Amino acid sequence: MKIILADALTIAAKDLRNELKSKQTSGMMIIFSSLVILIFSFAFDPTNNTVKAIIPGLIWVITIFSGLLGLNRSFISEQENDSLTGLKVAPIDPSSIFLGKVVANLVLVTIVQMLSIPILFLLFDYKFHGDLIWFLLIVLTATIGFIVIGTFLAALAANAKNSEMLLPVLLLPLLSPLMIGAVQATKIVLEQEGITDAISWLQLMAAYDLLFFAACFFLFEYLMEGS
Amino acid sequence: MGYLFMAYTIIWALLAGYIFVLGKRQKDLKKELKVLEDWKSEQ
Amino acid sequence: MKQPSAFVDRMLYILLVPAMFVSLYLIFIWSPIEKQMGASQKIFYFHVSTAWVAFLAFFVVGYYCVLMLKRPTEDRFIKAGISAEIGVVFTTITLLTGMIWGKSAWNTWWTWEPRLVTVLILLFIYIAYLFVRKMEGTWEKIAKLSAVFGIIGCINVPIVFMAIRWWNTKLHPVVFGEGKNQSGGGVEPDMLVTLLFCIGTITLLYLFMMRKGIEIEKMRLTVRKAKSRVIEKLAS
Amino acid sequence: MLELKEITKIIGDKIILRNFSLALAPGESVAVIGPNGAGKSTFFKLAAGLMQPTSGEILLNGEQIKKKTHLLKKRIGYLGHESFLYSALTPLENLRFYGKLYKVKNIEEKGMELLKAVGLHYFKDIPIRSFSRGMIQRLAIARVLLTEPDFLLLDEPHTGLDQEAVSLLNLLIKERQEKGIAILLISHDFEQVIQVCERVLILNKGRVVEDKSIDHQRGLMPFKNWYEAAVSGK
Repeated sequence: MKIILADALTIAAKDLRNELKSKQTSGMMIIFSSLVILIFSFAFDPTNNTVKAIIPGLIWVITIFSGLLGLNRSFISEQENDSLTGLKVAPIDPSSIFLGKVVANLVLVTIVQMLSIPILFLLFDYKFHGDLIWFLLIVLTATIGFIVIGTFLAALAANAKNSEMLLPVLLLPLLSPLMIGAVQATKIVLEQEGITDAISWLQLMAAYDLLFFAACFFLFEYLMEGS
Repeated sequence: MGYLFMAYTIIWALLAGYIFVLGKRQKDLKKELKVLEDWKSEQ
Repeated sequence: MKQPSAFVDRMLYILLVPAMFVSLYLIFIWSPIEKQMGASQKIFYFHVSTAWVAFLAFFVVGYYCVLMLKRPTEDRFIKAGISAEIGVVFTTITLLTGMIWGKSAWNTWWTWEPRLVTVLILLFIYIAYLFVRKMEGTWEKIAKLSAVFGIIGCINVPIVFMAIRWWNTKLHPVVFGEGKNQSGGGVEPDMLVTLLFCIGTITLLYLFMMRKGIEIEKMRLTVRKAKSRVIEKLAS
Repeated sequence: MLELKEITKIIGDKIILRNFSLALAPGESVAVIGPNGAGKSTFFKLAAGLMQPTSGEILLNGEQIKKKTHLLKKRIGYLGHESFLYSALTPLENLRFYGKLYKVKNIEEKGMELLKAVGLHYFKDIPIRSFSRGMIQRLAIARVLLTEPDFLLLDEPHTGLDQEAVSLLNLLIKERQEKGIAILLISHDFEQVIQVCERVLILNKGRVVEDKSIDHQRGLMPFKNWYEAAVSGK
């Protein structure tokens, strides 16, 4: 287990170093999420007070759409020089590839969120009154679930030629319970309603995270096997 | 009453649709078999 | 080898046709008309039956996916695929009849009723599964990938149901009673008999379609193999 | 000792390998040649653990290679058609990454040594995106050698290399072989086959049609003629 973790960190570090050099994916993701916010502010008038109600939903729409960009890249980029095969023949457990990719994607998406959510609040002139710790906890829990299942399906979709199109089709139906939980919990925290309701949503999301993490962790080796 | 009629029409239409798809597959199969037989007779 | 399977097919057919007529008789003539909703309530028999088969078909897909991970065979691959196709047909029927039911009972085409929404998401998962099967590549690879996706999808369905039910009760606490299946307060015994009979009939229909679909799919496989052999022979 | 016992591999409806058997002793160097589609690359992928055989077993030092035997894979160095390298990273970073995955000790030292050996140490801090095909191939070779495998599987290592690099590669292979490392080589370049290898297998349509040691005295032409005869099945 320790070895799997160490290998995973090696792979994640490699991905992040790659990203740090090119800044392609993260740059695109940030620009894209800003553009989505811009389009939304045209679509829903930010000066209108009722628009505040859709802020929790917007947070997750932005996360998912910009996250999809990064997820698509994470395995496609391994196809250059066929380096994924290099990882497959290396003496490592296939699960560590999965774990490493999850860590790398999580870092990437979290960075994008740290920029895009403040931008969203700023442009919609939204004053944050909720409990910051709970808010961050909810965002992190839901993002972990999104990245776990997203990374897994990105690895699956990378086998297809039209993987950029395939990934959302596979991912979004599976994400639906998580997103219901994420949006509801975010809404409760932002509107300062009872925190106990948010906790029950948080529990649901945590259960989802654990369940899918376990399933993906064990099924990943089947994705890595050649035919 | 109209809704009832609508619902059952849709049910039968969709079931018929799937059976039609199956039938089309069978037809395609027949064509393929014919091609194969033609090849065989040419040999 | 061939004899028993033909026998099963014939038996299914012999059972299915009368069962279908009997269930239609039960639905339209024998069973009582519900007082509040009138005749439209009769949608419910086939709606529930098809919904049941939609979930059953998905369970079958999941079952064959697990088997396929253990050892991929063409037989299991085909069975999972046909079951998913029939599942798409039945989820679509369930959704449309559900919508018509909603229109007649609550005067709205769509309600965020947990069962109905679960069926909708089930439909999307089915379609995504069929997309995975349509990928290019060798048969073994697709078998493995689709099996993995099928299993993940299977795990997802109960969670979807739970999440939506939870969401629903929190948003607008219990507007439509316990939901449509229980029809508020208990089903009349006559209605229950009709419902159970319909469920049986539709399950038979599912089995019959499965067998036919599998048979055709296997024939296609055989023909395709024969064709590639002939092509190879002609080329060399 | 790398042993393949009665391997059969079926992909789709096609039988790629039929009843393929081979034993590779330490210090041996064997070339696998044959026409396109004979199953050479598939055989390598099986040996590298990228695929599982449909039937038969692969033994490495007496232990069977299966899904869960990652540590056995450490003994095998696989050089494929592609370089498996990351083009945004520098040569040294690439080596460092793979070295970590293979748990190589003193990566830095060994990495530099190998870069020198393949003649890339001047470029050690340049992302390999700008490298030519030959330079990448050299780095790929360094990557394989870094992990100090007992068995080298080289899938057409000479493609894209100029004359100088070819002789450098042959020298490196010879060196490793003298240390007792077994070498398997797929190549279409018979000249290199004769130079590097002692034994040659001819694969055709998934079967071994010839298996003999190379007579270095006889030169290229007789070898070619022999190959033609073996493949056409006379």
